Amino acid sequence: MTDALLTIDDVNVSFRFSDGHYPALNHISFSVSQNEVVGIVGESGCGKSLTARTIMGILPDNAMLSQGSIMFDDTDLARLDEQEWQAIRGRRISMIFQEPMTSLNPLLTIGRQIEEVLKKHTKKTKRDMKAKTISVMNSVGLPRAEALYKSYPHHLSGGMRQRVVIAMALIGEPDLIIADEPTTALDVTIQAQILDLFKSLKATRNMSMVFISHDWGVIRSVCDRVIVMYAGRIVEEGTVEALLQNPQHPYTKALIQSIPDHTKKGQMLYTIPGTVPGLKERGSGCPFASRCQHKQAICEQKFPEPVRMGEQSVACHLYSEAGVLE
Amino acid sequence: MMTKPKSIPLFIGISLVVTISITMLISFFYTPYDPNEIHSASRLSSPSAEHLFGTDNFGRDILSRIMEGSQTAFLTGFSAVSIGLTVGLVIGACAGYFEGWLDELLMRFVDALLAFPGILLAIMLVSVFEPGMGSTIVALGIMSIPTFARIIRGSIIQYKKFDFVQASIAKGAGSLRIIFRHLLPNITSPILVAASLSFSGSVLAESGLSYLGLGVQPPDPSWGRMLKEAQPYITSAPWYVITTGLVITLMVLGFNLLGDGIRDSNDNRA
Amino acid sequence: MRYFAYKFSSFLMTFILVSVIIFFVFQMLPGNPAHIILGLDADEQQIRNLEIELGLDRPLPERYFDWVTGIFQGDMGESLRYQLPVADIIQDRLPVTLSLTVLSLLLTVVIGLPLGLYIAQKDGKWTSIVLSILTQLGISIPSFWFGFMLILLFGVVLSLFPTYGYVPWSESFFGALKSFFLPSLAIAISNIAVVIRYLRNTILDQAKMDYVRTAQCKGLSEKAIMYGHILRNGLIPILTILGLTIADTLGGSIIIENVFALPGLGNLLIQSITSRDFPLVQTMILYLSIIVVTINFIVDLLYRLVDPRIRSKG
Amino acid sequence: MKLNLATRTLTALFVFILLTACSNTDGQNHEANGSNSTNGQENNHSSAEVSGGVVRIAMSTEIDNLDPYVSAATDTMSMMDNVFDGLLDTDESGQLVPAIAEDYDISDDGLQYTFRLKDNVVFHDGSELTAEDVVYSYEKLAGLNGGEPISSQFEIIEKIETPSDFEVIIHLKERSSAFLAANIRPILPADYDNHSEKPIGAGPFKFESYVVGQELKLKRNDDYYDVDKIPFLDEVQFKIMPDPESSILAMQAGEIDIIPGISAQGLLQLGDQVKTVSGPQNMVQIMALNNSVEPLNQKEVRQAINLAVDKDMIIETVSDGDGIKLGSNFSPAMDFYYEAGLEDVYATNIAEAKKLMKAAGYEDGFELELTVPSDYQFHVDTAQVIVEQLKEIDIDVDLKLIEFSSWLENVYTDEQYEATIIGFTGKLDPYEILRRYVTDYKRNFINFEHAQYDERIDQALKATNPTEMARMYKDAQSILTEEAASVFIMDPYRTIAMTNGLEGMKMYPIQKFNLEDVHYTE
Repeated sequence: MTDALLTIDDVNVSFRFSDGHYPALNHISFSVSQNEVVGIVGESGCGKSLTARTIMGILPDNAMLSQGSIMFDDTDLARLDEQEWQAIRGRRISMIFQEPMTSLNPLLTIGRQIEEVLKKHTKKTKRDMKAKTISVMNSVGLPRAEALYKSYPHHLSGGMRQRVVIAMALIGEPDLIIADEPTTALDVTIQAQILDLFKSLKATRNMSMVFISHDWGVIRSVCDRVIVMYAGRIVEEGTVEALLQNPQHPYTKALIQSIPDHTKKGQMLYTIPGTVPGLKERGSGCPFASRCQHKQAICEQKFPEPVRMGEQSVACHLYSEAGVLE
Repeated sequence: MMTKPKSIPLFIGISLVVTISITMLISFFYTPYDPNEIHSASRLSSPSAEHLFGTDNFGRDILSRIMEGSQTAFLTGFSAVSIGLTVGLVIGACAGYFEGWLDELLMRFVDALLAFPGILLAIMLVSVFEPGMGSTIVALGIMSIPTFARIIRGSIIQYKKFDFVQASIAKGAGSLRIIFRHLLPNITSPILVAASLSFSGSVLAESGLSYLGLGVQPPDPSWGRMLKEAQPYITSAPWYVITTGLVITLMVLGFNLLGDGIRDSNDNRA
Repeated sequence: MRYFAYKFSSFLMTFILVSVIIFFVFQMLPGNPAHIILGLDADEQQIRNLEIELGLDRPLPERYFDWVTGIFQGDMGESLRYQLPVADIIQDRLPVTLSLTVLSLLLTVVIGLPLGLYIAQKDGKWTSIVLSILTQLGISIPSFWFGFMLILLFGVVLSLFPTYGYVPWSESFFGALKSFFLPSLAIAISNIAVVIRYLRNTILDQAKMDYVRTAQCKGLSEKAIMYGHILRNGLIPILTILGLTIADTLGGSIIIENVFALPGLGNLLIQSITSRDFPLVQTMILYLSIIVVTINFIVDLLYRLVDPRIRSKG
Repeated sequence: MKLNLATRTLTALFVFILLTACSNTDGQNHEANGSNSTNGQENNHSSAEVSGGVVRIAMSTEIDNLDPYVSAATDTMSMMDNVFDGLLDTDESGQLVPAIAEDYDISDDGLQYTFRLKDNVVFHDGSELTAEDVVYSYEKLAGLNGGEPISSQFEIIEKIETPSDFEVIIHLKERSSAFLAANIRPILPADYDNHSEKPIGAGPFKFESYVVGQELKLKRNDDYYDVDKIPFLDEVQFKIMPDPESSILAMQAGEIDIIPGISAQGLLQLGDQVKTVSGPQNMVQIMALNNSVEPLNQKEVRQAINLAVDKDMIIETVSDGDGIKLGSNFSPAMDFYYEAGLEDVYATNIAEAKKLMKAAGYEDGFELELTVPSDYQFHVDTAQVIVEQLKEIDIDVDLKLIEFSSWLENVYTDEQYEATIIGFTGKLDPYEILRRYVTDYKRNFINFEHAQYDERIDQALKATNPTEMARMYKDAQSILTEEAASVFIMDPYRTIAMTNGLEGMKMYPIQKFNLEDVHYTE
């Protein structure tokens, strides 16, 4: 993995509450190569968005990165100060959010909001900036870009707004885009259009992306590799095909089992019993143990080391015991 | 789980309100001196062990008068809030529940009340009824109608959309029943907050009116009136002005912090 | 255009409603202005003559009609007590009240906004508690009592400011500023507290909004986010507060003028009510209400300027 | 009518001066040496008099109208008195002295008054003052020109003759000893009626400018006819300051030179920065008892109340000791007519009061409603003391404050009250003062009925010599006391504070700021 653009190594993030610190991300390690799209899946509360925010350096005030490194093109993001961060955000790494309705400033014109990225990171003339903005708006499929340039967010539909957010993320020509559930809040037909946009972007722009979703369908259509997270830990990782066809971790299996699918028409949709444990309820063992059908004694005491299995790696005591060499 | 420091303002508010309430209750049975007893020999004496807050221009004990004045403050505050709440409730509930032209009409009326700066409205109303405690209460009550009406209307419109209300409407329950059984119980806490804030607002406005000589009149004791009487002695007997005003401030502060605290703890729960 | 037509008609409605209320409310007041003017020893004939002279004997609706039509023609009638045109008297008093209002509003903005902004960026647990108590204190202090305290401190102990009356602007700019400073501060204190509170709350609320995260992800500096994004959104609730503040300030000046012996409208108003100088009182209250309504209208316009969402609703 | 709501204590008495429609009245006090000043009259002319300078005077009430025939406010008249002169004027002792008139005669039947005018009097606009102007002025006052009479004192004028440019003969319809004092009313230039905006008189000061609610400026009249009395001062500024506290602070700051009514508290604050002139002001503050309601219609009850009210204590607490105790409706300021000794008839005696109450059948006391105009802090304060004092004889006083406007209607006009507190302002004519208790007088709101009293007043009016007149008026005062018509409380002092370096301010039994003699010393 020497051509990795982004390498996250053993990152811990914890939240500070009045009664102590609680880890929210534990020993997160993964990498994203040039021109690779890595998906992150998991139920809500598993730390997907927090991972994204860690990479962007926009952790909430009461959260902190307590350990690990985030190597991005030879720079350790974890060690940057705020000003150095600002030079990277928008320019080298940008982010797309889940909520297109609220992630735009309601009082500023679309054009101005997109252009702001250029204003911050380039020294282009006003006219050049506008031209570039309009061309990017066109490229993300915004119609009548000239007119839209002067409109306000409330004039636009959700899908259009998400295109604006995408244009904002693209205009700085970043090396890495982090998309946090970019289609979740949209209705199905719009979702499909946006996914198509991502696919075409991937094809034309050669960019790397971290794509967060809880929807396997979305992951399958966009991602090369996928990481399954549960309660702040990576439980399984591998290519999309491998995981979908041959999930190893009981959690991954359960997730895939609960995908709605036309072949299961008429059956009860499978749901995983129980809920993700809260921050303060997590012990030292495997967090999934309480919901796992294969729970063993050790599961409650110790989190297993990940085990490589061909195209994928799994962190589960089932497999460390099964004799696969550690 | 509420973190401790956050509840400090609420705690201070409750302490102030409780302290002043207790003082008010005590004043019914005991004051250090007869609040009206005149001692021409000890006029305008400064605070001492004998007279903790000093004496006024009649040689009356200021502490005793302040204690007695708390009765007026509570009475005006409480009555004004009751009037404002009752009328505001009727207007707000009708407007919010029935909406349509009735809503439009009632809200125009509320808006017209708001077209006058608060104290101006009170001055107008008080002069119509002759200055005195009764007219002060009525004026302050009318002044606080808009707040209650708006809050109640807003909450009712909001809660009306909920299924449990829609269900009772569908079941054909009477409007009154729906308003009282289903809607009002759900908006007690915003009403409580508004009541607390409007209580402190009334106390403040009463003191202002009485200071102008338009509010509570002797022999009814009133803090604002005391300040009016203290004004000529501001330099020769500054304690008179200082203690009286301080008590008004603390009482208003107490109810403001209380109202705010209730609101905050509600927000935290939500 | 439809917006303006609607606004204008509602403005007119308010005017008529308010003028009717004011007129008839004051006619209900007990007390005969003629007798008050003539004093204790006046005999009935004298009183009767003065009533006729002042036009107090004519039927109410007629007097109302005359008053309102007069106002539209710029004639507000004559004061019963001063025997001078109401317009002249108000004109004499207006500069004081206006100066008070403008200066205290200025103080509110100049002190309240930067302080609120500064404090909003210090988001510590203890800051917020201390601040919440301090601002509540500012809101709870009766303005007239605060005025007394200012007089005691700055006028008597430190002798820095005059504590009564005023110097006209035309006479000495700094003299006028000095004479209006304490009373304006007394009025402004609660508004400053309100502005700080609201500004801080809205800024903290806005800072949690998604668009702020978006801006962060563009690489904008905290400053750029604060001034380019948050403040703009925070301005809307602040506008409402400032609108209310102006009405409050006008009301506050009624009391404060009495504390600092300023010959303004508020001072005049109280005196005119006790002397039953109806034409003066009615017109003044109408004046003040129109100012309030007009300010609400201006605030409305400002909303439209700041918030495109309202603008497009038309 | 100016009823400011800013708190006031002593200055309140300036406000009640406004209660009267007009204060300049007739009188015949040839010998009255009324203006005794407790602190000693400012008559010290030893230090060098300096001509010129500006004097700034704080006035607590607003000017109601600059036109002297329209104005009803005593304060306004006091200020404008410097602009206008009448045929006669009053000196500090209340004696009438010639002003515009050179001298005058009264016919033996008392019906014909002949005034000879000075021939060098000019108005401020430069025109000469002649008999024509006097006729114009008096016809206006008397309503002889077709208008309503402005002053009832002039209504007895039958006709006015002008034998020459500088001689006026006034014929009265009936004999009245009260007419002479009426001649202090200002003489105005004929056919000029813009006094409300630019008043023109013939007085020692000229009108300069007026800003409503703020300031009245007068300038010295260098062409004043009485060369000896041309003022020293260049300019006088009356500053309207309704709040007594602010005028004191202003004086402290050197922004004010004279405060005409200052409280003891205020003096304490100013310390030796100022000197004062003070004395009774010919005002009568009373607790009026409605003689026609139960149980106040009983003399014993009224006497008991009189015995229970400790006037000294009221003077001490309400007026800071600055006031003179009264026993009847008359102030010692008008010494010539004043019956001394009455103030001690009802020395406080609770035991005696209780005895009287018992005799009247009110051993257990009763409830008494005391209605007080809320606009006057001075009366409200007095009422608060009286409430406490009457508790001693078990009278439960129900204090009821109403606005002065309602007071005029309910109490003064409709007589719907039991007891009230009010102040009657100074008049030069005892008749004007004592007439209030005459049975058929319209404004006898106390409902005092006493045939002998009515007779005495009538005799006084018809009296031909001053001593006899005074005796009748003194008798009348005694009757009021004996009958305990009301509780006559005090005449609060007027204290004038002046900055050091100013001299020449005099006190009069009517409110008058005579600034002719006021001057700076070196």
